[in-house]
Amino acid sequence: MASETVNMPERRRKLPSMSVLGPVIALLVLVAIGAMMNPNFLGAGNITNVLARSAFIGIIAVGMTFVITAGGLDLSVGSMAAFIAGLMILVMNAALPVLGVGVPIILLGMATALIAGLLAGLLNGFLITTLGIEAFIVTLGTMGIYRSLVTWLADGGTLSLDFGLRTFYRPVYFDGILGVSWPIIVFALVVIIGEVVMSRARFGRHCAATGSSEHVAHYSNVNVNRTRLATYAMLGVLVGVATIMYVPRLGSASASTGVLWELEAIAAVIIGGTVLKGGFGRVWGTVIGVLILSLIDNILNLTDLVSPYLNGAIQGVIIILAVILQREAKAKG
Amino acid sequence: MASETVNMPERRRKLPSMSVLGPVIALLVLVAIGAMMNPNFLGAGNITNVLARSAFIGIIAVGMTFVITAGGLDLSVGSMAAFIAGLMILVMNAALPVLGVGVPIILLGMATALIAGLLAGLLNGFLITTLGIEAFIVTLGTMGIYRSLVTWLADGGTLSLDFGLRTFYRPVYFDGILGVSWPIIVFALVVIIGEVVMSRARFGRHCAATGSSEHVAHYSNVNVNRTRLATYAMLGVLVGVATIMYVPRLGSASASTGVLWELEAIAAVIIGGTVLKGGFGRVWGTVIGVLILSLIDNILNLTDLVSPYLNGAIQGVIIILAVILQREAKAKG
Amino acid sequence: MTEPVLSLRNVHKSFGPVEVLHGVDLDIRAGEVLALIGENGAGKSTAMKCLAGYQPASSGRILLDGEEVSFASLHEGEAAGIVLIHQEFNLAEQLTVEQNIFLGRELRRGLLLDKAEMRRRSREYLARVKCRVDPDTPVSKLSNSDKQMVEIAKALGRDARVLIMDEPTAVLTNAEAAILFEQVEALRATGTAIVFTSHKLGEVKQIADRVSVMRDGMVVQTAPVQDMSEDQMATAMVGRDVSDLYPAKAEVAADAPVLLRVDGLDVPGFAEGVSFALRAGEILGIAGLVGSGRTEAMEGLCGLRIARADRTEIAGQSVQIRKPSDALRHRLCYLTEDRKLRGLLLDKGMRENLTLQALARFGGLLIDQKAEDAALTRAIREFDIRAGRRDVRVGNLSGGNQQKLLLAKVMQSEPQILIVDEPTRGIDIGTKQQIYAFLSDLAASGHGIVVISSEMQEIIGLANRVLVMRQGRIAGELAGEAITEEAIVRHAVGVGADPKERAA
Amino acid sequence: QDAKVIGVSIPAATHGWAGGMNFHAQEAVKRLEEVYPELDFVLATASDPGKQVNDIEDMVATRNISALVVLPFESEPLTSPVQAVAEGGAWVTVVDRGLSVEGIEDLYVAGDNPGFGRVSGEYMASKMPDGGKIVVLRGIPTTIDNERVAGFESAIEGSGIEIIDMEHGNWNRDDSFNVMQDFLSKHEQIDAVWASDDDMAVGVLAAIDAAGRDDVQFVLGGAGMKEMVKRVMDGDTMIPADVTYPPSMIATAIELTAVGMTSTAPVSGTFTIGSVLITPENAEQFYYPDSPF
Ligand SMILES: Nc1ncnc2c1ncn2[C@@H]1O[C@H](COP(=O)(O)OP(=O)(O)OP(=O)(O)O)[C@@H](O)[C@H]1O
Ligand SMILES: Nc1ncnc2c1ncn2[C@@H]1O[C@H](COP(=O)(O)OP(=O)(O)OP(=O)(O)O)[C@@H](O)[C@H]1O
Ligand SMILES: [Mg+2]
Ligand SMILES: [Mg+2]
Repeated sequence: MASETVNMPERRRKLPSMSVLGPVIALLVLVAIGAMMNPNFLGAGNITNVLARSAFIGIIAVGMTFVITAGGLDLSVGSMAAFIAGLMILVMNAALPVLGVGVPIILLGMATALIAGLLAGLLNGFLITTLGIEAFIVTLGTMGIYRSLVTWLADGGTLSLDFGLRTFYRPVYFDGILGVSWPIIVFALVVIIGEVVMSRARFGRHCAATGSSEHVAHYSNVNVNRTRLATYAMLGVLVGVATIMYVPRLGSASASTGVLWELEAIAAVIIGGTVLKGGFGRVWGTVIGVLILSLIDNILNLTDLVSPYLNGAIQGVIIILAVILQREAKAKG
Repeated sequence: MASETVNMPERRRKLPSMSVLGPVIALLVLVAIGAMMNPNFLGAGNITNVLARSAFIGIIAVGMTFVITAGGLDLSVGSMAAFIAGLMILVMNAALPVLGVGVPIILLGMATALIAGLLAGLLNGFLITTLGIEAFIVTLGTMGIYRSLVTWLADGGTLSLDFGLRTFYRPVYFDGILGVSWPIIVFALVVIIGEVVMSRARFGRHCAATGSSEHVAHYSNVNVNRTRLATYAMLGVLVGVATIMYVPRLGSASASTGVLWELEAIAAVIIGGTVLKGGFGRVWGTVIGVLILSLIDNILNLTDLVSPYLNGAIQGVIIILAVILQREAKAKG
Repeated sequence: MTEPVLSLRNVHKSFGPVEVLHGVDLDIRAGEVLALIGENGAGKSTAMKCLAGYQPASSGRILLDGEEVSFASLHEGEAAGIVLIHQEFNLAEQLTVEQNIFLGRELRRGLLLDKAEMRRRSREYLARVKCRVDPDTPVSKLSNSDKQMVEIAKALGRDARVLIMDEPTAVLTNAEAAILFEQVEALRATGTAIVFTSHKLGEVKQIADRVSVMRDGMVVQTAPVQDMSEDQMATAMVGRDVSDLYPAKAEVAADAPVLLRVDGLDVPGFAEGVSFALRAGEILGIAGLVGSGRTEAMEGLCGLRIARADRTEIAGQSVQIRKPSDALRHRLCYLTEDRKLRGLLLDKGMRENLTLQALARFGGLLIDQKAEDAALTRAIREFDIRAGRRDVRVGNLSGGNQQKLLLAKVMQSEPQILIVDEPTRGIDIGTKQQIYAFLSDLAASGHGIVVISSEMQEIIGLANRVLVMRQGRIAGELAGEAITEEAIVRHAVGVGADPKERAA
Repeated sequence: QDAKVIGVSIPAATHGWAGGMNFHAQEAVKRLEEVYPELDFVLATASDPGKQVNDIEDMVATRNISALVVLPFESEPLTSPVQAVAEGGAWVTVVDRGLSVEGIEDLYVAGDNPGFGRVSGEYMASKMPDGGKIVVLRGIPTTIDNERVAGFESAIEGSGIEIIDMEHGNWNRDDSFNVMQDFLSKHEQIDAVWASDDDMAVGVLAAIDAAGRDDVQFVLGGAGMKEMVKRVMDGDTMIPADVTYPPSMIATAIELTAVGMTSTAPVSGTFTIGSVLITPENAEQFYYPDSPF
């Protein structure tokens, strides 16, 4: 009978499939191209720059991976980041006369960002799960709302952190430990925790089950609504974390902060191999997606082969190619 | 056993469900608000304006309804419209010395738009169906590509139709038959044909089947790939049609033409009750969605009660409310 | 003897490295019903898919009217008049019944669809199988048995020369199956060639002309149906004797503690005033016609759908069960009747599915994958799950093996009270025997078990006590010797009641 | 008697300068509504040219405007619609960007984009008499940006100044920060930066700071953002000067239009608001601490 073959767990080490290798190869090709085009590309400075600036989108994209895996979507993250940044700046500026420049005021700002993120995420999640409105519509709506609110808070202009405070807060973006700057460290932590949660914790399983089939998940004792809500809340908090890293960089927020971050984050998630319709997600893939997107920009800036008008076209082509690499091979394997 | 009762179909007329009434009610409420705020709101001039300007997004949204119903998505339509407009203008300007101002050159322009639209749609469709890449990624990529190309064609500036030509072409937007302007007529035609195709033609059913379950459709002899491809091609052609109406209105194309049209079109489709994950679509709903979106803008221009910075927030709230109306009631009914 | 219409010759089929058909030969003749029987995973569905051109064979030949064919696309199979009814439903959930029946071959008048005609014909096909659903109902709103009838109606509409049915009766009641068989008789009389599979050997005996037995991807025996008794068929399939299908019923001690007591359970729209008690060591059957609300009542009890009860007691304690986790906390578990829509994540592996419901038992903060693997190994052994490879997508398991996995999944929560809804749907007779033994042992070790089944024999063979439901209410209770088919049917339809009330 | 309605149509506040312009427009409307009770204002902000045309149509159809003050998102697409308004008998004031057909507007309050580029270029040339290597950050690809860059390039011609790199920073702080970081990785020696806009200058300065590079002698922004004017005033060597492109020109235009509607004073014609170089000497005149920009 056939059952004997079953109990022989496959221990043969096989080559990882192309769906796994695809994004990695795309990334390596980009690195190779960059290195060929410009000798400074692999310099510590450039690498730090690219990683640090990837951190914002990256941290958000990790949260987005969970949302998408659980069958959701969030278009509001870019506006939410702008709004939270604006709020954080306002709160810190307002508290300055009382608290003065120092660690407490920074902590206050950070707490503001995290709480605002959590609340914003919960709001999205509530509308989507409890009221049962399509995620696309809810987050398109909140996207408009947050974008408007930050414009209004800034009176159409730019909200700037008090200059003294900025100088004090700046190291949070630019300094770090052992030459690794804070955004990179935080990004790495978020990724590691995210990857572990996704692949080894109950919550990750529940997300995948919810995205794969809501019904089956419900019948398997997964609280579908709570899982969904949690992914949005988590994404909100991560937007807060990203904002905490973002504000010290330029110390300002305006209506143009975070524009199109949502598309970039979603693109990174999908380039990384997460399925847009839900049910399957991988955090490490998302990281590769984010790096691919950042590198494209970086390489385009470091070379002047093409008219800058065409940057967008090249970006588009590379994004499609990166995913073809992965899918084509998949079809074969 | 009970087989005798079999042939007694239910003939009791029931009230249309709230999923049908929802969008209609939302639209009526908006109209009522508008009429209350300004006596000119229901004037012929304003109604013509609103309908005519809804035509662009509307025509595109009808195509988008098919794409989404068949389980797809197209983020590239806005950029595609900009690119096609640019191309059309270039072609017409170039042909001007040969053809002179007259009907032939207008027809040439129109043919350019339709063919370019068809090709662009086929390209998206090919990448999505034949190569099997996620629609989100493909159309995000082509969105960047077309946007770049139009910037490049325009050399970073604006492509303008020759002034003489523009005067000749203008009536295509502003004139019409019996006081109904062309965009409205074309929009109405597209909607009627779209509605008939969706609900009464084989193609509409195949779209719904494909979106509902690719497997089932495949096993039932529906050519899934061809159906999908056709939806993208159709959307491309409709983008061409929309552009034909758009160019005489503004006589120019630039990098900022058609920005965010894709989001607006998708939002209209979903507000209208089409399911984002595919399997069910209704064209008339999309029209209501488009009108709701246009009216929000129009009404916001009627008053200056709120800071213009907050327009986006009001839009967002109304969009969410319009959909809540529909879903809430659905849950009950 | 007539020439075969359709034949398989030495057909092999592999999925990746795993070969599941090792040289199958089959002949299908016009005006004849061939039953294909075999254990779960023997390759019946796969062979049928090769016949219909849904899956290309890896090697071997397919002969149509003696000519070798290779169906390049599904369309050619259909064009040749070969129609397959899948084991798993093949209906687009969001489309209506009529849209599904005519999917891929819509009737048109001019450019537009001829909806009136399609609706008329849909009604006609549905009437032929005595199914009373409205053609405009979305399929997602149908019960499983109605879906199956719609599938059959869909096939009837295709004027098949060869009709292939993969376990058509698994989700049907006896009455519905009888209606189906009337249609099969009629088709046979008009010269249609028919192949079907079933794990209900009584049906095979009743309707088939010839029987082919498959084992491990090969046809091991083909014989006219008169030449084989049910027992012989079972033995040929399983390779051992399965005459004692049901284990001996153990007496429930009169002083056995009551594990579960339900008082006045209402599930709005489905069930009303359901009250019963379940003792430790008892197997309680719930019988009734399809649509009598058995499933909904039990789902309501387990917090899976909105319900309220006057009082629910578990092990003597009054409890509130509002959501599935409440039920699980009290070690009350429900096995769904719908493995595809509610039971298993078809695009995930066996391991993820097995542990999903009881994930908290596998590790603390992080999931202990070793423990999961061990549990899978145990489940595969205990429930005899046959999969080509351990990491197979659950959707690619054979139907019966999915059902076994589902049972294994529910058992991971170690329930004290187990409610199983159609537990042996699609399971071969050998495994059925094992599952019955398993349930019986479970009861003997002090658990309480509720069995919902539309298979009368199963209820009679297993249950110590039977509740019969009718129109959402408990219409009667039978115990011991009183449990007979006739008594159950009488309660189920309501004695002397108007037959129209069925499935109201 | 019905109040006369003046419609104001401007691009939305999507970057710093536009934000400042939005602010000045709203302030002007608020102030003028008090000064002239017989006037009513309607202000609409548009995120793209199509929306701006919609806004103008709405003002005509539903608000029956007697005058239109428009800062065209782009010249070409707005030309015909504004022409239609003018033909309908309303007063038209065009601000900043001229329409592509002359003579439509009654009043033109013009900014000078080529002039902006030229003043910037001339300052660069004077600051670096021996020439040098500079990088340029451009705005969002538009005609405005093209005109500025063209003006700048022609002004530095022959001065020995070499533009070694040019990229779009989209009038955005974050984008220009990234671009400048990459320029700094790419080029060993950058003598100066023409950021062409004060928002972009903020990003550029942050990038230079972070890289700790001291080869960059100065950064020239533009538009007259208050923080930048302050730094010029304080004698910051990295920001030795700024070039105005005052967002307040919209207020001037609205005010002139209001005057035109309420009195017989002759306000038609063209008012060009030239770009002026802000240096530590004159900075004080350009410093408005209360403006958001
Ligand atoms: N697409 C597939 N990929 C991998 N393995 C498959 C696939 N389809 C079927 N199999 C394997 O082929 C074997 C035979 O499956 P098949 O469905 O034909 O069994 P069956 O005889 O119909 O069983 P059942 O009575 O349970 O329905 C099983 O081991 C199954 O796991
Ligand atoms: N998803 C659904 N939507 C609407 N009605 C449904 C749905 N599922 C089932 N029904 C209807 O509810 C009634 C009860 O169905 P169900 O088949 O679950 O009853 P049951 O007593 O459990 O029978 P069985 O278990 O034999 O199928 C039937 O009339 C059925 O048609
Ligand atoms: Mg099978
Ligand atoms: Mg049931």
